[in-house]
Parts: sequence; structure tokens; C-alpha cells
Amino acid sequence: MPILELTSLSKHFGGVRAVDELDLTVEEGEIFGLIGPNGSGKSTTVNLICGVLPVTSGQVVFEGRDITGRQPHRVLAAGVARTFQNIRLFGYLSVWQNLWVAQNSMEDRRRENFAKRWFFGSGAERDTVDEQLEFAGLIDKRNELAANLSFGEQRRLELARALAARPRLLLLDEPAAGMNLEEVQALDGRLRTLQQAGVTIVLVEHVMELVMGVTDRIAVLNFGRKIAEGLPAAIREDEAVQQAYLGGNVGTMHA
Amino acid sequence: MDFFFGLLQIIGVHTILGLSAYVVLQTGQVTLAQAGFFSIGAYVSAMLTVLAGWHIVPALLVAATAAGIVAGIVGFPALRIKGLMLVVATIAFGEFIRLFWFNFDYQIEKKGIVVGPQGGEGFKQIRFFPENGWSTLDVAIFIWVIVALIMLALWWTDRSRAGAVLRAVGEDELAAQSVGINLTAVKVGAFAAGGFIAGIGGAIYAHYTTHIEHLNFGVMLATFAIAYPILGGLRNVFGTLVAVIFIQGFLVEGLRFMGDWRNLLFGALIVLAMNVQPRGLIDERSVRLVRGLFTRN
Amino acid sequence: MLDSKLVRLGAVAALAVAASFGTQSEAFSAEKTVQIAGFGAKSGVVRSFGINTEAVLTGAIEAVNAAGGVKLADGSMAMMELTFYDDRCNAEEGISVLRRIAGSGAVVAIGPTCSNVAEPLFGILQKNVGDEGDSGLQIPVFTDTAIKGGLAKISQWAFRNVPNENQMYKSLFEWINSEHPDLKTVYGGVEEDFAHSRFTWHKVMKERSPEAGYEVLGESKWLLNDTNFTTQVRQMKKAKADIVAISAHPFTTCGVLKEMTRQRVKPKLLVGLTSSSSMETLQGCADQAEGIIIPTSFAPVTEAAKAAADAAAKYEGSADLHSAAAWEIVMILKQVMEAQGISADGDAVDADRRAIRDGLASLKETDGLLGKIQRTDEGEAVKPYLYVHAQAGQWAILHDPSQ
Amino acid sequence: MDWLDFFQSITDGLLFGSIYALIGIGFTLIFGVMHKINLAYGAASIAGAYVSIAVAAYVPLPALVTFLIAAIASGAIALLIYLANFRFIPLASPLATLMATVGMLILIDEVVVHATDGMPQPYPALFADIYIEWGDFGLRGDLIFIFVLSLIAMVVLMFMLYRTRLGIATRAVAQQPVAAQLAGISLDRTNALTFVITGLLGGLAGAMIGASVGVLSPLLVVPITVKGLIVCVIGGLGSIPGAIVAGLAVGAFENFFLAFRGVTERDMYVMLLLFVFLVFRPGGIFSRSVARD
Repeated sequence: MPILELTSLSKHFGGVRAVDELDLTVEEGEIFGLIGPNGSGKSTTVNLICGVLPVTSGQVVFEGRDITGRQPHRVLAAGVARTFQNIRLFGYLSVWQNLWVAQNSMEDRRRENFAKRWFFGSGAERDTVDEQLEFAGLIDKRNELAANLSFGEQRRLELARALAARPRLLLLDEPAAGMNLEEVQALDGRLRTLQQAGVTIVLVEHVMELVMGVTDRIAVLNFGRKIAEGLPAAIREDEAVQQAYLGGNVGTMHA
Repeated sequence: MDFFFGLLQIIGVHTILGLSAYVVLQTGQVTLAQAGFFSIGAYVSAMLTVLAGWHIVPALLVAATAAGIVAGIVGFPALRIKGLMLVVATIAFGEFIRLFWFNFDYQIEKKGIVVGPQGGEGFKQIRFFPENGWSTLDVAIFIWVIVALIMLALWWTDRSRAGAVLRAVGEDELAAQSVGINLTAVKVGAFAAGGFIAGIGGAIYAHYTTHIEHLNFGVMLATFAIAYPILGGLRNVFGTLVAVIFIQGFLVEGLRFMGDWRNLLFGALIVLAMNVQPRGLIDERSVRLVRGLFTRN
Repeated sequence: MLDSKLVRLGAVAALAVAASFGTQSEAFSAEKTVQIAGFGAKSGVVRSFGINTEAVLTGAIEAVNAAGGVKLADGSMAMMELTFYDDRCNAEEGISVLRRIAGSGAVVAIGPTCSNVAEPLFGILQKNVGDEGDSGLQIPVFTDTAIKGGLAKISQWAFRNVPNENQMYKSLFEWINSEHPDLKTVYGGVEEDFAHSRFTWHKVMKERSPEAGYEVLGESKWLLNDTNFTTQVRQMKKAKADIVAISAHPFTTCGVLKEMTRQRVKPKLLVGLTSSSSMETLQGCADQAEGIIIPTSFAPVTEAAKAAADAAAKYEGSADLHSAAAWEIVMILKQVMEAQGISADGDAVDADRRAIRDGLASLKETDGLLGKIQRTDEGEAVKPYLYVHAQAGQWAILHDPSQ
Repeated sequence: MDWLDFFQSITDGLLFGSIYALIGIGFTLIFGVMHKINLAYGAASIAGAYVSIAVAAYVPLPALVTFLIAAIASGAIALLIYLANFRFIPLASPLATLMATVGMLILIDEVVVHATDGMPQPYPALFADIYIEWGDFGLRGDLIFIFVLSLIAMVVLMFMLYRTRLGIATRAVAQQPVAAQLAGISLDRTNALTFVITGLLGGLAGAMIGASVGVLSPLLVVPITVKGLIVCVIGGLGSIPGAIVAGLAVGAFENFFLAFRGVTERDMYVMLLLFVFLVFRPGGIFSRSVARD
């Protein structure tokens, strides 16, 4: 059963078609890779799904409901969380507070009334934050300012923050950028754990090798259009994909 | 002693003004409209006590609510703009309110005298305090009870999840939205809360100066409103208080003996302070320093 | 490193604060002094007013002291001593300064400069003397400069020695009518957002000139800090009035006069605002202001007035209609203090203040630099006045209505 | 409504608007390059004009030279502002910079007040005795001169920005600060130079205001700061052509409302104009649909 469906989704900036008539279906429970050279419209697609950018035309359907053009916080409330290509933590908030502000799952909202939720936080909520920190392996750093964390820790915190609202779909925008091999492997393990926990993952990446091992299916974008879709092995052999990656796109090779 | 109580009143009212901007600044929005909301509090409360004969407390609450509602309404269009645009938009809005009072004429006859706001000539004889026998000390205590309540509320907010959310929005709006924070609600809420607090300040101002006119609520007052929290630091509410004491207590009152040199020093010291302490007088370093003083033995 | 600097900086700041607050209980001298407090604006665009008032006050007190000082109730003589404060023309600061004065040993406060300070200031004074239910301050305030009409009636503790504009402009228009019977119409120009200028056009000039037989054709309005007067002067030009009366402070008065010159608007007569009869106008636009007629309560025409002007010049100020009033105030106060018999005793400040207030309130007539000053029940003065006009960069006497 | 009055008020306002345009360009240029606001800019402009008459008090100078001195003096003050308020305050503390410029505004204002005791000072003008009339329609010669001079200054500025090395460096820093640095452009020097350029323009504007009113006063500072900021936003942040058109438009607009609604309401309409732009065209006059922040 599809969890996310994009139907002829388009985004034009003036004359530039950043995303052009994109059709995409992500099945529940899979790790889906969205790859493409720099500037191929991957991040724009994520921003369109999350409501950061207004859609020019087309539809975003999540779990059978149309969420096109919803504001970002309502997209999150629907069950879609994301991370950013360039890490966007709240640098002057502590690690703990970074997770605290992200406790916005539907259960959180229903469970507590306004005053309790905003001004008189319960002990249960604090325990939840601690648990999430534990899971992310950042419990020792709970009182550090987020800006003072190492790069890898910041990535982990951002992932934990995205998970805090217990999303059913997670959009990861180049989570491996800047990581070394060891960290990438750790990330792979983490994604598998999440998958087992029932979270569907869309992994956006421009370095092909990184997504081959972990994804179930892959779609390739170039110039805002989908040029290929299929199993990792098939994508690797696809001529159009190789053409796109080698066809003068300098940015592809660095990791 | 009356003088010190009087100074306490001034420091109290300016602290309220500064705190009204503090709330909005926490969400990363620079507002120069606080003088406008302050003036709404002043005019509305004065009309209630002078024209309608109300007691100061309900008048103050109604006036602050009015200012809060107007501020909330400003908050909506302000959502779309940031940075310099917001600075200019809020200046314009504050000036718009000021000019409204400049053109606002409404007088009635009470006990044989005509009272009420009178356009460019202002609104005189707002004498609730002296007429009801409140001494300078009484007024100072009244003001400081209010200041304490506001500071307590904001201090509590700072420590609650709401405070963390305000700061999160201030740091990165997009990230905040993406973790599920309703930007509209937070920003409009902050504006409305700031307007409400400014309204309280304005209501007290009108009654302890007994006379208000539109020129009192110009761009310079709005600038001071944000100067206090910025100079004091946005780390916590005490920064604003420290900055008000620094400006009103030290620069204005303390340096009065310097006569006409005082004003020259005034600007220069602000420039210096911002160069030495760009994150405000109360920042991580000065907090550590003060803690060190008490623990070093 | 930096931290220790911070500590030192903080210590210096704390000392400065302590020093400035601690100055009130100095002077334990053997001789008694009568403490007088002056206050006014010494910062901002109205700075020259405060400077002039302070200079005149210093000179006047020096003159009183040189003549032996003030005779106290016990027959001894005491010197007058002045402390002057800057209120920055700001209502809150004015109130704070007055509270500081009220907390000091000063028996009377002289000031302020600005009407927008005077109005709230008088508001925090006790409204009716002896009203126990009214917690307002109880110290006599005697104003030299703030001139907006009808302020002293706000409180029985407030007194002013400022000219009565209603009377001055009424008689000025009547005089002009008799001198130039051919002039029939008046057009006004008003700085609309400043308390004094606005009041003087709308409540004084505009109402008094018809009483003298003139027809008011209209008015142009501008704001305190306007820069472009093209439209206003064009309106003025269209009206083709015989007399143009400008109620504005020197900065915009000059701006408008220059614009009038450009557009060749030449009324047969120009009338100006009392406050513009200072040097400021002539410094800004002597050529364009040539001939403008202003009623004033001061000009160095008598011996006493010359002495006041010289004393002000000695302390780098100038005596004009505003600051010269401070001289008269000091002289009036000396007379009142001696008549009431004050003690100048630090413990009896309240009694002295009350005595001075009562003395001031009971005055019907005092001496002034230009002649006798009448005092009204509301604490206002009716001062002798002259008409001056600008002539070759100087203010020259045009007419003395008392003769 | 009388058509003659209509054209007259619009024309007067348009001519005077050239001064708003100069001030607006100053704000917009600094914003474009540094993404910061310099609230002391208006004060520096007026202070430059004051310096020029102080010089003229010792050496008799022709009016044009006085204007030039005003520009140079204001350029120097602008450099001082850069050093005191921008150079040493970390980029990450925009609020501190904003506040420091407020302190600077107060300081400059008060220095001027101290030097002159707040008294208005006469300022020389050119062609002030020329008044062109066609029936009831009239034009001020000095305003035409100011208008032309401002246009020349703007053309020179555009030439500098688009045709000289310095201008290209400035624009490079504005668009891609990191890349510009990699290309060997000193950020610091470019920023400082931007300040000097804006200062020169501001000084000229200050002199023109002095010339058009005929007198200088510290009272001018706050209103021109507010108007300059409004022009800068209506024109679109960072857009020089936008600031020029917006300056002229605001001048015409406010003068129109002065003539037909009176001075007490005039500025309310200017504020409303700004709100209209913020709501419907947040990117300014020449924006391409997408709003910048």
C-alpha cells in the first residue's frame, strides 16, 4: 500500500522548472532512495512535500489524504518529518531543549491541555525526551549547546529531533553529507532499525554509492524530471542514469 | 526618599516596556512598534479613569488587552516579513498609531472642566494617583508588584516549553516549522503578549506623568524599548532589568551631575557596550563571572 | 584578563552612581544658605534655553548675594545657592528631577523650559494646598520659560512668570490696526504638533485678531521637523493676506520665511511667535526675517534689564524674553522670602516651602525688568511688554505700548 | 479637485523626493552588501552638512564646494561608523550592530547639538532666487537644481557599481561573500568602501536638505531616517533603481496628501503606502514575484 504519492508535481521558479511533472510512489515500510546530480530538484521535492515551498501544480497525497500546500507544521502533524541538507539545529538551545521543542506528535497534542503542554510541562514528557536522547546516544551531552556538538553528533541530534514527533514517513535530505565511512555505516544500521520499527524512509542523496546498499527502491531525478526508477541493481546499470551523472555534472563525484 | 521612589517608578515602567520587546525579540523579530502599543495602553487607560471614572486596575487591564489585540493584528501581516522589512514595517506601524492620537480629539465636560485627549495638545490631568491619595511609595509599590508579576510570568515561560519554542523560532523558523511548531500561532502570540505588556506599561506611564501627548511615543521611545533587552541580553528577563537600571539609573539619573556632557557619554557608552558585549550585558561570560565572584572564596 | 577589566569597570560605575546619589547631604557649613533649584533643557535642540536660564539664574543669584543675600526670619543673612539640573525636555526626566529637588533642601524650583514638561510636572504637584487627600508634591515651582497658555492653574503650587500671550497679541493687533488702517486680513502659519506654537495660533492669534477687526483668511500647517514648505507657502500665497502671522519655532520659522522669499510671498506685515524673538531666528535667517514683528516681555531698555543681560553674557548665556524672566523670579523670590520670614533651616524645609508658596500666591504686583508685573489668582503673570522687530540682524524696539 | 493643484503638489513632491531617493540608496546599498541596517546613516548625513558650514565659516566657499565638503565629511563619518559599529561586532550578533548604530545616532546628534547649542544654522543654496512660473504653476529653481544634482550622483553611482573594479567587487561581496573572498576580494575593505560611498551620497543628501530648507537643525535626523528606511523598503531591499523610483514616489505621494488631506494626516498615508507594498509587493517596486528576506 502506498504511503506517499506524488502526482505530476511541478515547481517553477520563473522560467526554471525545478521539478517538472514528477510522479512518484513510496510504499509503506520501504527505504526509498531519491537520487540525482546536484540541482536535479531533490531538495525542492522534499520542500514541496513538506509545504516549505508552494506547489506550482500537482498533488502530494500522504496515507490517502491530500496534503498539498499544507503548512510545514501541519505536514508534520500528518506524520511526515524531515531533516535538512545543511544541518539546522537550534544552536543556542541545549541538546535537551532541541528535542523538547520537537515533542509535537499527535499523541502529545491530545494528551495534554494547552497550559500543561506549553507552560507546566509534565514529568512524563521530560522522561520521553530523556529516552529519545538515550536512543540517539546523546544523553551525556544533554546540557551542551547544540552548536557545540561535533558534526556527527549534530547529525544524530537532528535525526532524533525529526523522530521526536513519531512520524510514519521520514524524509532525510543528504544525511550522509560530510560523514566518514564509519559514520555512514552506523547511519545505515540506524535506518534499518527505524525501518523495522515501522517508519518509511525517503533517502535523498546525490552520491549514488551511499544509497545502493540500504535502499529497497530508487528513483533518479535529473533537471526536475524522473529519468529512472527501480531496484538499486537495475539503477546502477541504467544508461540514462550514467549519462546524467557523467554528463558534465562536476558535483557528482565529491562526497 | 520620594526621589528614589520616583526613580523606582521610572525604572519599573521602562522595565515593563523593555520586557514587552523582550518577548517579541525572543522569536527573532525586531519590533519598533512597542511605543505604539505603549501609547494605546496610555490613552485607553487614561480615558477609562478620567472620562469614565474607573479604578486604575480594571482600566489597566482593559487598556492592556486593547493594546494586545492591536498587536496581535499587527502580528499577522508581520508574519510575511523579516529582518529590515519588519523593522521598517513596525516603525511605520508605531508611527501610524502615534499619528492617530495626534489626530484624535474626544473631550467631555466633567465637573465643569473639559477633559479628554485633544489631538496635538495631548491629554492632560490624568490624576488618578494623587487624587486618590497614593503616595509616591504607594505608586512605586503598585508598579513593582506588576513588574514582579510580569517578570515572574516571563521567567517561568522562559523555563517552560513555550520559552524554548519561542527561542527555537527565533533561531530558525524553517527548522521550527519542520518540527511541528505553528509559526503563525507563536509569532502572533508573541506579538500579542508583547503588546499586552507594553499596554500595561503605557497605562502606568499615563498615570504617573499625568499628561500625555503623541510626541511622547515617537521612534526614540520605540528604540529604547528594544535597546533594553538587546543591551541587557536575551538570555533571561534579568538582562532587561539590568539594562534599564544601567540606562535609566546610571546613564540618565546617575550621570546627571555631569550636566550637558551626559548625553554625549550616553551614545558613546551604548556603542562601547555593544562592542564589548555583543550578546548583551548578561551573557554567558558575565554570568560565569558573577558566579565566580560568589564561589571563588 | 577581560573579566577582571569588567570587574573594574563595574566598580567604577558603582562608585559613580553612589557618588552622584550621595551628593545631597553635603554642605554642613556654618552659614545658612537658601537652596534654590533650577532646571531646564540643556540637551537636544532646545539646549540653548536651558543654558540661558542657568546663566541668568547664576548671574541673578550672584547679584543678590553681592548685595548681602537674603534676610531670614531670625534677622541673619543667608546666601542663595543654585543647583541646576538638565531635564532634556522630557516629561519623565522632568518629573524625576522635580522629585530629586523635592528630596533636597531646595525651597523652590525654577523651571522648566518646555511646556510639555511643565504640564505633567504641574500635574504631579498637589492640586489644592492643604488637601490631605491629595498626595501630590508640595514644593513651589516658578516657571520662567514654558509659555503655553493656562498651565499654572493646574496646581496651586505652580507659578509662572511668563508673558500673557493673549493680552500681548490682542494689543499688538489693535496697535497694528491703528498704525496701518489699510490692512484688513490675516493668514496664519502654525507648527501644528508642538504644544506652545499650536496653542498660540489656535487659541491666541486666531481668536484675538478678529477682535481687533481683522478677517482671518485661513491657515497653513506644518510639523516641527518638516523640511518642505512649498505647498504650505503656496496656500499662503493664494490667500493674498495683508498680514501673515507665523506661530512656529525658529527652525521652521526660518524654513517658511525662506520659502516665502523664493515664492515671492510678500505680506505687508509679518507677525511672529514670542519664542522666536530670540537670537536663534536671526542666526538662522536674518535677511528673510527682516521686519517681522513680535511682542516680547524683554528687551535691554532699562537699567535693570541691561544689568540682567550683562550678567547673562558673563556666564555665556543670553537674556531673552524667556531667560530674563528667571532674573525677575530670583528677585521676586528674595522679596517673598524676606516678607514671609523663612528660616533656611534644613529641618524646616517644608514650612519654608509653604511660606514661599503662600507669599507668591498673595502677590498682586511685583517689580520686573521692564516695569511692574501684575499677578493673577491663577499664578500667572501679566507682564509689561514691547513690540520688537528684526532690523539688520538685530531685534529693535518698534513700540512700547505702555507709553 | 483642482488639476493645477494636483500637478503642482505632485511636481513639488517629486523634486523633493530626490533627496529621499539619495537617503534610500544609502540604506539599500549597505543592506545589499552587508545585510545590516545602519540607523546612524541619517545622522551622519546631516552631520556632514554641519561640518561643511563649519568649514565655510572660516573660509568663504562657493556653495558647490560646500556641498562637496559635506559629502566628504559624511563619507569620513560613515567610515567611523563602520569602524565603531560594524568592524568589531561579530556577524552573528545583528542586534548588537543595530543597537550600536542607535548609540551612534544619539552620539552624532548630541555632538551636533553641543557644537551649535541646537540653534538652526543657515545653509547656502544655489539658484534659490530662481522661481519659474507659468500662470499659477510654479517651480523652485533650487529644487530643480537639487533634483538634477541628485540624478547626476545616482548616475555616477550606477556607473561606479557596474563599470569599475570597485563596483564589481562590491556587487560580488553582496551576492557571494564567500566566493568573493576566495577570489581575493577583501571583505573588510569592500565593506568599508561601501560605507564611504554611502556616506558620500548621504552627505550630499544632507547638504541638499540644508539647501532646500535653507537651515540645518538636528531635528532633521529622525524624520529623514524614517523616510529613508521606508523608501528603501518600498524600492525593494538592495535595489538601487527601486530606491530611486521609491524616493521620488514617496516625495510626490506625501506632498499630494499634504495638499489634500493636511499635514496632520500626511504621514499616515505614507505609512499606509508602505503597508500596501508590504502586503502586495513585499519585494518592492521592481521585484520578481518572489519575496526576499
